[in-house]
Amino acid sequence: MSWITINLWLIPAVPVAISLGILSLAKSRRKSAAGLAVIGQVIALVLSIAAFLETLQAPGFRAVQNFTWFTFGDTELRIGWVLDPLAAAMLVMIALVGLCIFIFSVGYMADDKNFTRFFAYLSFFSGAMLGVVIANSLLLLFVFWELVGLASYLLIGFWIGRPSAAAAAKKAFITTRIGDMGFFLGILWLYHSSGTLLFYDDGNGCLESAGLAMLGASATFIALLIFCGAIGKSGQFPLHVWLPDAMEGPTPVSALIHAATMVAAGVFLVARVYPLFSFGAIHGVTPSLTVVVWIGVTTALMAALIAIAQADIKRILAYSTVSQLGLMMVSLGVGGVAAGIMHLLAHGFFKALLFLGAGSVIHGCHHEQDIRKMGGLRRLMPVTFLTYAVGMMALSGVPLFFSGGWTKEEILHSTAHWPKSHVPHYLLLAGVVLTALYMTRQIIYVFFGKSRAAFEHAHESPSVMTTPLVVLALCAIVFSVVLTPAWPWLHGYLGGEPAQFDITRLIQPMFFVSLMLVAAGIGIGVLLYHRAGVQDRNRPAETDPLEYMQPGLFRFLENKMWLDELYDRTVIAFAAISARVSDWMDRYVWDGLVRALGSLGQLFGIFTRDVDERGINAGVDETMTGTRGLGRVISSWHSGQIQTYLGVVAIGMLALLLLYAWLV
Amino acid sequence: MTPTLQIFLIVSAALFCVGLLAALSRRHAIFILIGIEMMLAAANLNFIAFWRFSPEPHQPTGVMVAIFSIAIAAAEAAVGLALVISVYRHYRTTNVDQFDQLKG
Amino acid sequence: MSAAFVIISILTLAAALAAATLRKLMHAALSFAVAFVGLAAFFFLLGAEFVGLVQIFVYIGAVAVLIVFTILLTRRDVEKDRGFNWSGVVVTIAVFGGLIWAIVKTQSLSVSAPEMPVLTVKHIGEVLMTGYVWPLLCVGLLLTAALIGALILVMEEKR
Amino acid sequence: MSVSIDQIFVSGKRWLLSWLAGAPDWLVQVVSSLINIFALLAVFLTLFALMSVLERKILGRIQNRYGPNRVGPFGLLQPVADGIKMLIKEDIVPVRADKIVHFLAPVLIAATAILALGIIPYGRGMAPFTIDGGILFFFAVGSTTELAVFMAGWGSNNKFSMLGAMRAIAQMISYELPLIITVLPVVMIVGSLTPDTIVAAQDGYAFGFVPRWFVFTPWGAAAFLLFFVSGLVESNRTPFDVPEGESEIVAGHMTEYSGFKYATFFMAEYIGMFAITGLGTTLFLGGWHAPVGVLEFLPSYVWFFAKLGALLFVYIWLRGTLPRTRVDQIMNFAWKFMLPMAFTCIVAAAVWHYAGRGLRGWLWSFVVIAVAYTALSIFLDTRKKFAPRTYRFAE
Repeated sequence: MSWITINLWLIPAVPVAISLGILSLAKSRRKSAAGLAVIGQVIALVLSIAAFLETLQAPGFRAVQNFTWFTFGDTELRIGWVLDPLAAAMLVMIALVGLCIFIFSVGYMADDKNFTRFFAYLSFFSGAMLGVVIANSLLLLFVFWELVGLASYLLIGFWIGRPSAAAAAKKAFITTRIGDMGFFLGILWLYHSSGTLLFYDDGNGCLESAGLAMLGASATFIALLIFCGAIGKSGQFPLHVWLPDAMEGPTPVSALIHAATMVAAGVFLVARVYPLFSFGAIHGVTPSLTVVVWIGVTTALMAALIAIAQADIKRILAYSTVSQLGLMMVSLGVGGVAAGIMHLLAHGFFKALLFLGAGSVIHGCHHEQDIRKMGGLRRLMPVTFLTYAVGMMALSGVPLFFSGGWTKEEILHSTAHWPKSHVPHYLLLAGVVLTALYMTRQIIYVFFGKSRAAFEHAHESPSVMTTPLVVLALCAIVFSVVLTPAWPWLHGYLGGEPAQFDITRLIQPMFFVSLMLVAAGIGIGVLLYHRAGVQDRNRPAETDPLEYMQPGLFRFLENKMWLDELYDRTVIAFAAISARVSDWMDRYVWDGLVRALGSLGQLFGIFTRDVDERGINAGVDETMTGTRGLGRVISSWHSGQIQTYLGVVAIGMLALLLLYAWLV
Repeated sequence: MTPTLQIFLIVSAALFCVGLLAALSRRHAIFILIGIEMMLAAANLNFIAFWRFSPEPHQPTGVMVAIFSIAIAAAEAAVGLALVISVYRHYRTTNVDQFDQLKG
Repeated sequence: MSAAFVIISILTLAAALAAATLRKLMHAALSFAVAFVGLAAFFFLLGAEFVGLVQIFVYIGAVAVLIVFTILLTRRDVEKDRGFNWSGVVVTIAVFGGLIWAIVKTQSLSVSAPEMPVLTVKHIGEVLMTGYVWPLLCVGLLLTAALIGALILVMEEKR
Repeated sequence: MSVSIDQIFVSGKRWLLSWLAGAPDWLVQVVSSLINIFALLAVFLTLFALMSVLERKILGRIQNRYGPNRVGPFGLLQPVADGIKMLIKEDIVPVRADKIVHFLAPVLIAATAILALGIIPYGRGMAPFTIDGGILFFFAVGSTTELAVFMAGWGSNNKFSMLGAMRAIAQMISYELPLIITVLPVVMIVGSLTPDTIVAAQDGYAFGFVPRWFVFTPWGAAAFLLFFVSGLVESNRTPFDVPEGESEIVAGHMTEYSGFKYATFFMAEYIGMFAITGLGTTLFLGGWHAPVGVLEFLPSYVWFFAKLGALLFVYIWLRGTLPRTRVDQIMNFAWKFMLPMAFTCIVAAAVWHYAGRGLRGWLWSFVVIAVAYTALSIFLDTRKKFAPRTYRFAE
């Protein structure tokens, strides 16, 4: 047990403490607020790296630190924190990306009047997120999970002035709450059946053989309930609707929370409690995992399709996030845990990069978000363009140089060997094409061609914003070093076995397949959109080529497959009706009862009043007059004459003296 | 004749009574404070005397008490005089007969 | 010791009486100071040098000066002659009689001082810092509080 | 031989006392203290006379003119002439004055000033009165001066006197705190209130040549400077001579005094100055110790008076150099700078002690002092904020 493993709690504690500090600052102390937040993040990063180095010392390293939180009766509730490769890798990624985003937002939020509050929330979020990662107890994890949700709520609704932002915040909160309800039920069930919520407790944790054995068949249901939480948080299929709306928040928030870290928390959760999912697996397949796979596939494909038809630069990225998360889920479901987490990490980097790039674009275009109005920004903001291109290629999975490519290839690998069915595999291949397609569309719209709306005055962002972009771009590229099949170091690190170098494994059939797919996607994109926004023959400039070809389909996708409307018709309508019913009940049934009781009370009151006035008051009045007289007498003694008082004291002393003398 | 404890006590009693006189019979607030200080001092004299005449004078309990009471008397004088000044600012007099109402 | 005792006691009591009865407030205050010098002399006589010095230091250096300052600040009606409360005299004489009676009555008081080693400041300091450290701290707190209180009472507020 | 010279006064007194061998004990005591008192008065009244004329001459030099040079050789007999003049002047007492107080004030002030001299060791074994807790005695007596000044101001029923007295008392009280608190570190380090012990504690040389005087330690140096400034204020010298600022209030609390009473005030002031400087010498400058080992053959009292003279010269020098400060400046300086620095000195002394009184301690305490000083000098705001008067608990 080295220092860092014992004091792991410092990593989340520092940013949270700092955020409280910032909240206590005056609104005008902008510089100190930003400085504090960044410093906190730096500290967190340093500690995380220390923890990471700690985990390198042995393959499959795991350090657990448990303690009793409180005791009721004879049962005691224990929580703690765990440091293992999974946690360590997440820690470093979150802290690093967080740092970049903090610095970026110093520039992005420069002229916001609630600057300090923003940074307070931001570091609060980062603290909570780091807490989620290191928690070694499902309960503790849930607590941080909810804190993360709170932070996300606060930050989505950061610009309270806009009704849309408020609505989006509410939507996000409630939607995730639905998932968390399932999660909480899962926790209860788990505690009920295994008696512990600790993950690792030298043999007795709920993820270790003994604990699992206690669960037996219920493991599946528990796993599914917990998976509900994951669905809610990382926007999987039925509950994904909040994520695109969450883009109402400031762009750095979208980058940090709704791309890099929080939405990935669901994936992380599944990976964390993976033993619950894979318990009792017949060569790698359990019912719960199957559910995970199918939900993942659906999400991935659906989101990718919707993304094609979106016009808001951030919404496109949001949907791509959703689909990438689906991809990770699939990978987890088919047993490629390491692959999923690797993609999660890589995705953290390049998606944060893309969002920040989008932020920089929006900043440059004075908060215009519609890609159809942009264009030709390539010349105006070169740095943003280059970094954005890197992000785009990483996302669409161009192999060999970009981290995304390798991880995606790994995932495809693992899906290919899923014994149950090959449909997910093929669907994912289609997803890859779509990803490349919509990214190409976006980048062409934004950066190529000649600018449509008047954005000649669009400017490159200040260095405080571009530097993080460059850093993240480098991460997105350099990160791929540890991902290649030639030297799958990260894979080994996460899986707990050492990795050996073997160049021959670099090139495999899957490599060419994904290469072709990406090439296809980009090619189609270029074909479709190279003249986009340019006045084509009998196609007005602002209409999308796809829209021109397939209006119905485009409408369908553009409106997110009418899912929101569907929910409006079904869930919300039901809620509204039940509300109305209960309102009626309240108004007419219960209210009547209450009124009846009330009138009874009134009658009684009238009766007692008479008793009072006739009987009791008279007696009391007598007493009062007596007391008043007495009071008048006594108060006349209190003349306020100090010397009189002193004299009385002296006389009293004399009396005591005489008493003494008489007694002795 | 060497003075016994009794004589010291008598002196301090006299001092005490002089203080009491000042406190009881003078109208000026400051006189009352002076009187109180004198009474305290008389008490100190008692402490010291009892310490000196006690069977084991090597442990200076009485001295300690005297020191502390001197410190406290100093605090009391400071606050008292401050009160006199602010009362004077209010009533434009320091005659204690006229400080007989609480509302200011 | 006796001659010194007689002189000092006469001086002290006379000064105290003057302080209690003099018409002019300033003279009263000054004779108050004298009385306290006499008291300090008593302490010297009883071998409590330190207390005597502290007595002079605090009463002459601080309290007397405070009193004269107060007299100065409330000068407007200092010189006015004001009545003398004779009932107080009666009470005082009664108390004095009672005290004297009690003192004389108790036989155990007529003892003479035992031999004792001179009480050094070092010793006092040690005792103060070991056995009486809590009272010391409390007194420090009390003095601070008194200081602040007095300041606030007479403070000139800045607008 | 040098020893006999060193102890010449002590042995002389012993010789005088040997005349009444066999006399009752109290008589011997009385006589010996009388001898001490006479010696003190003789020495210091001469010193006072000398000082008064030297001051005028040095001031003259500083202001580029001859000082008094008519009476006697180099005007050395000037003080005698002044004394005679003072004696034969009429003693005016204002009609409205409070006669008794007016008369008592100079007596009291002179008495206290001379009393304070009593505890300073002027040479090896040459402290007139050795009280356990002599330092406390010094300050106890010194604090009585304020009362005397007040009596002077009040007694001579005159607004200039009153104002002067008020100013004098205000600044005396304010600077008494730093004065006493700067003495505390020495007392802490030595562990005694007896001047002899304090001097004895400064015996010997570090590295064989640096005397172990407290002024050579960082805290000691800082404390000495603070002490010196407070001493200046306590003896109402320029630049802190607002109480008798001729240009504002005629002569402060001495306005209504003339003739010999005035002379008494004058003397008392100088003697108070001697007392303060003597205490400073005792506490920080190693008392009667020689600065260099080889010069120890010179008798101890010579060294003491040499140091005293040096300090007095600095007093005169300052008076010739510096202008007068404003009252509020003096007060601000006392409460916002002197007091915190004095407390810092205590801390620094503690650090010095616990870091082993060596070079390490030296460095650490220096760091403490330096930090506190820079902090104060950066964050201090001594500007006077003028505002209308309102009271919270009155009117």
